[in-house]
Amino acid sequence: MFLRTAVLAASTALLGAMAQADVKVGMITTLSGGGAGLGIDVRDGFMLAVKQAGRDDLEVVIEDDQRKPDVAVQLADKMIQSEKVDVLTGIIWSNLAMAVVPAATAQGKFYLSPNAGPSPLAGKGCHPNYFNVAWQNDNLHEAAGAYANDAGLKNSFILAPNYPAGKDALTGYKRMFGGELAGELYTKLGQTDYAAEIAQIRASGADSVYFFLPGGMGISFLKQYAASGVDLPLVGPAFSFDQGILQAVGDAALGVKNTSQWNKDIDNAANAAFVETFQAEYGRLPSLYASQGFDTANLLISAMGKADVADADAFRAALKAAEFDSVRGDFAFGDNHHPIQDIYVREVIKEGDVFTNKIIATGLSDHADAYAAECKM
Amino acid sequence: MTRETWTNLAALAVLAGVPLWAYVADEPFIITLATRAAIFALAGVGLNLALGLGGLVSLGHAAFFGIGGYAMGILASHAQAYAPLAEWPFLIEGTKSMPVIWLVAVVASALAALAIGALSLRTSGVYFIMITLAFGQMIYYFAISWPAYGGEDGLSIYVRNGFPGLNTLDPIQFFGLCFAVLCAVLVLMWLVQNSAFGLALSAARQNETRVLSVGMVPYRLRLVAFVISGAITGLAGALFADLNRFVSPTMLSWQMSGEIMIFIIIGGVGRLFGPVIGAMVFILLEHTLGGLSEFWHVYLGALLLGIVLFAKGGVIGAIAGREKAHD
Amino acid sequence: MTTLLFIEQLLNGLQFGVMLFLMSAGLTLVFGVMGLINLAHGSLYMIGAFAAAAVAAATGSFLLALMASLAAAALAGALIELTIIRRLYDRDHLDQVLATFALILIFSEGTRWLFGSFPLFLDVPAALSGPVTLPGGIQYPAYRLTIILVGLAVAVGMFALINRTRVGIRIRAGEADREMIAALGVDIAKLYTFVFALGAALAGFAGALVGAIQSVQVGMGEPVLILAFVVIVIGGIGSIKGAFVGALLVGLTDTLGRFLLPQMFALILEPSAAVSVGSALASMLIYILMAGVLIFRPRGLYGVA
Amino acid sequence: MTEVVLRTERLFKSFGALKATNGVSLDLRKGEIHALIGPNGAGKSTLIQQITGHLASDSGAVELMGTPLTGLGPAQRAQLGLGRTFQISALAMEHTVLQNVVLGALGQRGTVMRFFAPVMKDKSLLAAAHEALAQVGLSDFASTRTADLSHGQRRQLEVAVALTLKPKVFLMDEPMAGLGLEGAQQMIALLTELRKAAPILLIEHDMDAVFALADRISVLVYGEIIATGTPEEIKVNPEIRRAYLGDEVPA
Repeated sequence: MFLRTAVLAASTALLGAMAQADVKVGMITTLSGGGAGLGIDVRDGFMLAVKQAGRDDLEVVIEDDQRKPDVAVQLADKMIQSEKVDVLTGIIWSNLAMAVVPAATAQGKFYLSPNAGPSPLAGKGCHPNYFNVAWQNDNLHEAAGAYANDAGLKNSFILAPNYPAGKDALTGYKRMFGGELAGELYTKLGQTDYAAEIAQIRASGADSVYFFLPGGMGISFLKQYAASGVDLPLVGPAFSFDQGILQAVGDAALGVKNTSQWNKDIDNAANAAFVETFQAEYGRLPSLYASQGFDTANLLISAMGKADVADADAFRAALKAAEFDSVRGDFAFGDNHHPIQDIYVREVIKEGDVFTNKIIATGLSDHADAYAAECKM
Repeated sequence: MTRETWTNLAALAVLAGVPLWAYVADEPFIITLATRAAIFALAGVGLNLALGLGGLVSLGHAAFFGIGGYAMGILASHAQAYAPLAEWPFLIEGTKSMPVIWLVAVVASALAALAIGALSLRTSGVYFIMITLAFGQMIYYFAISWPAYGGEDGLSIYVRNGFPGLNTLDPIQFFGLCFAVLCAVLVLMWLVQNSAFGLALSAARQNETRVLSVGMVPYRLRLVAFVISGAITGLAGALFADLNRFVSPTMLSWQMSGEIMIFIIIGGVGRLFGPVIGAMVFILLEHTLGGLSEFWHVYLGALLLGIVLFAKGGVIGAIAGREKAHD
Repeated sequence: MTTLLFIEQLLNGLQFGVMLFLMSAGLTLVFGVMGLINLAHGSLYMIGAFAAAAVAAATGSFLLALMASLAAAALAGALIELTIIRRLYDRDHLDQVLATFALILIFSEGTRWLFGSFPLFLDVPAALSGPVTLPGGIQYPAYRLTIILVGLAVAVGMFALINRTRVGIRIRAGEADREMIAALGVDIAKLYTFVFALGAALAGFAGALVGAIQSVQVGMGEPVLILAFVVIVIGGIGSIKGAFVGALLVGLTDTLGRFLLPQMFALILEPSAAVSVGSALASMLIYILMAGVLIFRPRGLYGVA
Repeated sequence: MTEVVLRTERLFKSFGALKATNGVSLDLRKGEIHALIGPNGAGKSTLIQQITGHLASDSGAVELMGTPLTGLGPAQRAQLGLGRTFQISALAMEHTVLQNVVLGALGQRGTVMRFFAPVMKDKSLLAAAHEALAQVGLSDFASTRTADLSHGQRRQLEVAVALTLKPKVFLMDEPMAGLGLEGAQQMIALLTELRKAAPILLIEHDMDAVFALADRISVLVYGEIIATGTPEEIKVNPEIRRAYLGDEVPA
């Protein structure tokens, strides 16, 4: 009996939906294995916005890519071929995005990136149907370089893992940083012991350290750096100071400056509501990734209000307009469909028992990325 | 015909039939899944020569799978960018032609297998397992940190490579191609199993002293088996990269080696069709269990454990019973 | 490059090596006595770290956390030995590899299920949190120095256990001839459970020690596991002494390689290329070391021919 | 003087302080069975392994038909004509009896790197294999799985495989071990035939068989040959009676 009712309800819903221009979203994100925390945050942020919008003409299909590029490609094929989605989103990692996005946009689907922003997709490989709602990969690093100048730092030691995003990161920092480099190091991806690097930092005579070590690598580095007795000021991008991992770093992160386009204390109504409802819904503080997922969904919903997804040109224009209340405050797309936004400098503080971030300055205002000029679109 | 033969034919019929049905029913994704199964099966058939017939437990076959993938990625990316691979000592152009890519993939992975095998086969047993694993890791880290071909980001190919007379972008045609390659390799493996070489290789697995005392060198037999095995897995890698139109170091990771081994164990070790059935079951599990729970690896692990502990012959063993002696 | 920096890097290599020894001692012991190759050893390392993090969070005591890591890993070890591993002793290596690979899947996702997807917090005890000044003016983290000392103490303890105690005699007898010790009236099943739990406890202990300066997260065990494999292949499988020498060799090679190679390439290449090539080569260096050892000694440095 | 087929020249081999082979020189002549006897631990197996190349000698030389074998591995020595049977059966147990013998024939032909032609349909290999099986009396068991053979049949199969190699010399390590009376009789009859094909260096504990078969006997004690002679000479040698044979010698 129950089953029959459910089927009936489903078919009614289907009928109802078919009357309107339905938008089907395929979310491919990392929900199992290493790095699942990021995907879960993006998904939760996205689904919170979907729930708040309460639209029954928006359907989201979610699949786990296990952080494997080949799985992500298969899922994209599945979503395009079998689920017939209109919009794809959700990918966390640049290498997965590089595997999925070009083929998806070439097949006429829209792709909204809630996290990864590899430089080829911002420059020569840009596409009208690709919108990045987070940042271009270099952005936060550029802001860190700019902040280092403002803070009067003259001689930085910089390090990142030896992989493309790591190289982009240090390139981004160097693009803005006006001082000297006391040293530049590339570590092994997934490395967990940084004693050798810290020894070199100590010996280098630098006046500051910039590092890009996402996930567990950053946790390890911060703890080991704090224990080493080297007390040069540390600067990093938000990825190593996110809500999800700060608790695992503990006191070692206190006072460290990091750059981010979002923080929970950004003062606008959308953000305040977001932080409050996210906590109420999931019982934890939202992270940077959750905010990006939330914005991505709201961007999509704003476009749905203005155009029919079947009319690709109109829908694209509606997306480009980006008329939604971003939790970051001002948000606009540049010509290459990447954000133009403020990037802030945050400091890690302790609120009661919880480690979190506080904005202390603006690193770059209305910042666009360095690859926009290469984009012919 | 034996029950095993019937099982094998049934497996081929299912593998070919499902995508045909999907084609009629307009479910292109099912075709993609079947293609994935066929390619994984091919990789497993390659490993099975070393593992099943030769008794060489290689935990580094992802290296050859990945090298095959990179052969495709590198050649196609150069062709895509109209930039030659090398201009000196003579001009080498990239290519988008599958037959050429396959040849390069086979040769490159065979050479890698020759180098890795020559060193690793000096050892045996558990040393061999660990050394192949370590060599696999070495190539993995090389691929991640070498910037020329995308490092960890990998390489994307925007259009699938071409095969004379076929539209490879059409899922069913590309499936047909992969299926044909799989069948051709299966025939080849069947011949090898029953050849002089196959007899000697399998005797070397059972009793090394015996083979030595009839004047054959087990090391040489194993090295040849390892090279052929690596070459076939490399060919599968090239196809896999073409299926995804993408290659990255993930194809080289040690978990990939473990998965290829899982195909064999699910189907049945040393059986010609073991990897074929194993890969089909694996794909099926991945998509049914994966849909049930985020934590589907727990169930996969439990299932695998059950097969290893209680159903040693895998699926074929359960259906066809103990392997009978060849004659 | 100063001498001080070089000495500090030597210490770092030593500390890394000692840590690897804790990990590989159990692995090599289990192989030596039971002939079992255990891929799930890395999971036991992870279990130790998670147990320590959970207990440290609940009690605030690092010492209790360490004890919890020993207990949890030993318990998990004994549990899987009794239920699963003992069925594998008579199987071939292929079955062992697959079954323990399956255990990794179960342990990793099971841990994520219990503890969630985010890394846990585990910090060094306050007393050891800062640097100490060594003779010659080297500033070195007190905790790392402690790891070196604790690791060396464990190494000495292992040698004493194997060479000076009744259990050790049985373990050595078991390595030589399984049937013989059964004939001596030793309960071989209990001995095996003990050895496996001991190896597990060592791995869990290493996980907790290292977890305090690294990140306690799912999947932390596998990279270390592969390094431990390299260590015992170099040292000779089954040899505790080999594991010790191999661990120090790998620890020093890796640390000094990361430090020196980019600088060496800087002499012949332009800086960014040198960093890139040097780092790429450094990440492969220990595997090259392993290949080199095997060319001359296919059974490792202290392996039995 | 009859032609010498196999000769060892002052072979030495030590394991640590233990001198397992201590200056052994012996020869094997055309058409003869030369038995090597001695107490357990005398170094018989070590010596055989040095001859076959499984163990490298510390010093000394092995010559086959005047060709020195120094530096050659067991496979190469087998190809040159050393046919060996093992104390503990060394057979491919999952293969059929016929497959084991074909493997030998294949080794003799030296064309193992053939990947496509079905080996079990090769007429000349099959002919050689069946001939060897007939010689040892295993023709009826050609398609039996080797693991299903009785102990004695496995011994016979070992000999059959050695036969397919068309060896210049047989090296037999305790072919009678574990055989019943009847089996031993059959084996003695078989070896008597075999010596016509190639001389046999026989290691055996069964003294009845040794004295029934051997043309010459060498006694190995602590890695040294203390005497070589005809069965009659050995029987009456008082030193040997005391040192080794005791009352085992048939009167």
